[in-house]
Amino acid sequence: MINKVLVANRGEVAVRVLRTCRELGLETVAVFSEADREAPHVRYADAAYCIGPPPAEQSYLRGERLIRVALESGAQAIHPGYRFLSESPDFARACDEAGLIFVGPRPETLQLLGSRTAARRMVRRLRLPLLPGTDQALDDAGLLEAAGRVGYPVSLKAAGGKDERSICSASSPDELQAAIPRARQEAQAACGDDALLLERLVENVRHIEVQILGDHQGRVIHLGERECSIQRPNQKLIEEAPSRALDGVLRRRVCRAAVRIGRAAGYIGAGAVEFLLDAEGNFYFLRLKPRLQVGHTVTEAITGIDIVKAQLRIAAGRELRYAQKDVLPRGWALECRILAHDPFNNFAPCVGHISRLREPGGPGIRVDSGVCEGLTVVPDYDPLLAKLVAWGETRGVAIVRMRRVLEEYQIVGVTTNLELHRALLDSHRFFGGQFHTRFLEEQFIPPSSEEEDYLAAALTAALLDWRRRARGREGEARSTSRWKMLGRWDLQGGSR
Amino acid sequence: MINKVLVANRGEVAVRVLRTCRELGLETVAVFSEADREAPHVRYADAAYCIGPPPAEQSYLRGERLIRVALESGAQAIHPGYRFLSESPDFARACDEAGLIFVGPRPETLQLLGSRTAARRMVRRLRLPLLPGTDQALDDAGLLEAAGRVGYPVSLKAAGGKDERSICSASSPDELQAAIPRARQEAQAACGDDALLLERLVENVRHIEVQILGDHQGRVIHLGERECSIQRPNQKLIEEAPSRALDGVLRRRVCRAAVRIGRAAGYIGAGAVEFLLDAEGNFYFLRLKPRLQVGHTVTEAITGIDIVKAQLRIAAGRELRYAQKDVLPRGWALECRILAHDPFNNFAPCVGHISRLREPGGPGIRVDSGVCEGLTVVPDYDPLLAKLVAWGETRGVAIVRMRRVLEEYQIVGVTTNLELHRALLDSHRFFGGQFHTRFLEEQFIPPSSEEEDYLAAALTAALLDWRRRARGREGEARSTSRWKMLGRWDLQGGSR
Amino acid sequence: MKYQVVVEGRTFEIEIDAEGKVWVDRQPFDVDLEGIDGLPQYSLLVDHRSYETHVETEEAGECQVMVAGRTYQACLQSEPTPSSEPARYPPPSPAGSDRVCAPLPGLLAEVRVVEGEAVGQGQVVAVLESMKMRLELRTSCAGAVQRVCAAPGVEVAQGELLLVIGQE
Amino acid sequence: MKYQVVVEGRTFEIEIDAEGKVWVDRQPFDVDLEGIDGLPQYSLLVDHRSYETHVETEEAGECQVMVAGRTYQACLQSEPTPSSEPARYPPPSPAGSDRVCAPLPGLLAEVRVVEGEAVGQGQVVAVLESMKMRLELRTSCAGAVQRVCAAPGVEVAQGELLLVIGQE
Repeated sequence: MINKVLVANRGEVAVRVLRTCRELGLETVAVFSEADREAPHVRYADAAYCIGPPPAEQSYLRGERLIRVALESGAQAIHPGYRFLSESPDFARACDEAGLIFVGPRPETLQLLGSRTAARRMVRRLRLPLLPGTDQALDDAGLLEAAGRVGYPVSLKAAGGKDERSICSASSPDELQAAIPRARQEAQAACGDDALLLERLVENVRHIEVQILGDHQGRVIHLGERECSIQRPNQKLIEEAPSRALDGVLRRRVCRAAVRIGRAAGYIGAGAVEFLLDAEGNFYFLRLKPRLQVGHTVTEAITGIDIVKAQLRIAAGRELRYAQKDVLPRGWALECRILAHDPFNNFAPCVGHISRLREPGGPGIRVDSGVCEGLTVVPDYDPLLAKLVAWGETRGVAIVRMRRVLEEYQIVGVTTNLELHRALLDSHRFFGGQFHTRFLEEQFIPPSSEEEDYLAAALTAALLDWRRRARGREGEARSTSRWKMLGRWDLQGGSR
Repeated sequence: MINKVLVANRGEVAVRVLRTCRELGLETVAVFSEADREAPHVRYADAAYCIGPPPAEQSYLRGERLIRVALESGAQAIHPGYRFLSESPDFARACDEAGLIFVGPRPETLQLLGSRTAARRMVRRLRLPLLPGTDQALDDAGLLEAAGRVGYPVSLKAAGGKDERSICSASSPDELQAAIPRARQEAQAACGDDALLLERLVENVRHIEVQILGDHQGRVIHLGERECSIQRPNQKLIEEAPSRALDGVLRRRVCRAAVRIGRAAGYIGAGAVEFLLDAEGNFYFLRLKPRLQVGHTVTEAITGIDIVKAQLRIAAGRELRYAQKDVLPRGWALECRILAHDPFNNFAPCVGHISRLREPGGPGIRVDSGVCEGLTVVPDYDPLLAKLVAWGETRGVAIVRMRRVLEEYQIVGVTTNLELHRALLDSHRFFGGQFHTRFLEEQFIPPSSEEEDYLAAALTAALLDWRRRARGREGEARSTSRWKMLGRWDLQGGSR
Repeated sequence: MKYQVVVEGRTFEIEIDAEGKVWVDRQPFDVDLEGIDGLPQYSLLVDHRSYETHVETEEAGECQVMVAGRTYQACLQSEPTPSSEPARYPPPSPAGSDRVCAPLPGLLAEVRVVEGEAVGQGQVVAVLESMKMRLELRTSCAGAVQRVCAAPGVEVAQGELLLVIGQE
Repeated sequence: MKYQVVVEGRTFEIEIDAEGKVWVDRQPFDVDLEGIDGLPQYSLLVDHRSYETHVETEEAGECQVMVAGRTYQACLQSEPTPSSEPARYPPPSPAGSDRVCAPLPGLLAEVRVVEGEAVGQGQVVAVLESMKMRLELRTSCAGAVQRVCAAPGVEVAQGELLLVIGQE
């Protein structure tokens, strides 16, 4: 029985989880680093505990401290959100040992899925498609031999790494031989282990993932797929559900494969099975992300299912309230991630004080925000400020809605990628659904301003100056209300 | 062909219509009275024209001026929103004559539906249930005779009036005889005509309305029903779709009746057929509201259909893109109207400067707002500030979501009915769906505060005072950031 | 610094020492108030309970504070502690004893106890009418009423001693 | 009052008379700027076109203005008109003639016309490099180049006369 939940995260995902907890009537405990004292999730929760200094290693990643706070505050469960400790078998195990419910899969499942080689072997046993490659770490000679069998180009990956990123690629034996020593160094640096494996490099691919839910009773269902091909290395920008790249037949195949993988892993909770899809309609297992995904909102928008609620119900031991036939997606949904970074300056993270925030609304729109007016965006964490979700009866409607709300959204004081999103959604290739994972790198053209907007800026500046002078002559107190004065004060000294 | 639309309204409905126009790629023209220069709809539109002084009679109700602005600005169509000129056959006719498209039914339809007696006769010809009563205005003797036939209690209504409100009721011939002269006076004052008709007074009723859409090709479909029994005289507070009061059989009967009425009226555009439903499951035609309804959002939430978009498509002459079988409602939706009035002071309208506004978000939530931070709420118009819509898989989920977002919503500077909504949604009878149109008057119990909130207020006051003194001692400049100073400045002189 | 804060009829005695430690009605509380930069809005943690408060107006001794969507009127009386200037209120009573004073000027509407009567901690012993509010005055400790210094129906000055509670 | 406003390389000559009437590059515009109370945010109507602008920072002669989600840097030079003090800029030219002056001090990078050449209204006649920006200087009327007063490659002072355009 769960009455109180500790949310071991920050930002928009903490608020997301807290919202569903509140709807379920659960009491909530937030944690915060010293940099996050003012953050919305602290104010949203029923109780809040400081867990350390700003660096995540000293706060949000300190499992033993989180467990102590959970016990002290009387929480029975810990929801890890995403990132931070959400995929840590050690933390899940420590929760078990402390008598706390970890909202996620079993520690053994996390262990299995955290190993690229183990996950590949599991999927191979199911006879489901994998990227041609090696299921175990190999020595240099082994890698060269395997590359000959798999076919060039190939990419080298850290065997101990969790993400799908390749360290480097090679299109001939000579290139591969030259690349191996450097790759071993990078793997050692990144995950403390220089073991490498090798996979065929498939180009012009799309990133498809299938949302799954599994319960303690052994049932696994899927909630359809998402596509998140609009991405930079390690940073997705736009997700959508369903995917334009799948027809009915292929969708059934991919989703069934995801459910079989989930069952084989004994999966409990919400997860996403990730695949690469090539231009010929072949799909390849990439990994099973054993946690809530950032893009879960688009699946919620088309299915109507609250995935966080499902997670909490499953964690409490209850069985899934949906059979596969109850999952009836409707329409199309897009999610734009609003990030504090500067697309026109090599995506450098940005910080600043949000002096003004206006979030959009109206039909078909959901805003999941982790910030508020008055907040200072700090450099210590992920730059994700908020997620904007647009639903429409068709993909076209979802796109024009998203385009509308990207214009409504107003964030003053910190640079964001709102403009990049506007440009992406204006692109014909995005509208046509013709893109792949390197679309952003290859296709993005910075938009140009409307000519008349320059005039609007010029007139604002001139009229403000003129009025200030006019007021100076007339005597300020008489001619302006108190609110006008406040406005002016803000204007002269207030923002940024 | 429509390229540019003038929206002849203000507040949240103007923004609502402008949003869909923008999604459709239509250019937009807003109009504003001198009191609304700062209003969000002015900033949202592509162009904006001042149409006169604050009183609606001198601005938003001046049809000839609106038509002139439409012609001057190059708009081809006028969307009237609701209230103001939306039900005026004269205005619709004047638009026709000026070569403009009035987004709504034909002038003759408005004329027919504006007459209670004509509408009753039309529905009687269809052999659909009407409240027992008279289909035409009667003299005093006729009213007394009719009351005997209809059965007491009865209510007297103005024959020329448009709304369903009864002027007074009588439960015996003596009471009726005494009431008639007064009722004639009131009818004369309200609609310039002392003609009266009489209907059976049915008690313990619920208010059900069916959303219909009709196109120029003669097709009429329905989008299911709404219930709006939580109301004060002339002011609805909560709407929901579907209604708890209908089972499948009754729903089909009511919705089919609505479609037949729409067809008989030759209805074009979006409208709502209103019925009273008594405790025995009998329903009675009340009227056909020939315009967009405030509560259209709940129908949009469960059907996924953008009703304003449907209106504009129909107005452009295109046929309905939905057949009846395409309308597949899902889940449950509630709408709370956020009004600037004081439920604890006889619902007196409130004005004020919105110094702080935080709108809620997250899964299943839609906010349709007509206000923004910095806006002054003026006394000249309807007190509707915004509409909050919560969708859930079930009615229970929609209610707990709404309860959550009523807490998230923050409006500082003007008194609203947020607290009343919180109390209503907490009520067991509301949760159970057991209510009728007098629920609010009879059942409402003002909520009490949490004891700990008093302490929070006390501590905030004490600590602020203590800090100010401490800073005074330490030297202010050193100890606080610039932002803290702005905060303090606001705090001392800024708000309200 | 010692405050007597009256929030819509409820009286809180709040003491804040030089380090910012807080006592409410002589109980220590772990209190942290953090302003949201640029706004008259605060995150308040009271023994880890989280509140968001919004100060609508603030004038000498009076503060309108919104908590959970409701606006509360808080009236503040303060005295420094420790202090070299003469205190307007009596110093904190010894443990197990209490001096009940009028937090505001007003009409003493009721005295609910008699001399010698045993009272519990937090018991309402008198009611003061002030600023259109009825303020319930409570004891901060259990004990016995040693003295009743004012009679119901009389106007009392701010800080005037009304009752003395001592140990039984 | 007469302003020369440079927004990211585009120069606007804005004149505002005592009643607040506005001319942009000598064309009359119906302009209404309304502040949203309490915020550095404005509703701007230009011949009924509606804009929302937000002033992020404002310092002497420089203003950061957000329009449609983008921030623009606006540099402002002003002179009173009519004025008793000696004008830093020449007075408005007669109809059909124009005096092109440097709105800011900088390097005259290009002169794109020669004396006697016919020019159209709004034509770029010279380019000034100033504050890391390239400012295109345009004519405000059609005519012929009567005089070129400065050569490319030289530093010019603010307000310095560069070209004179006369009627053909």
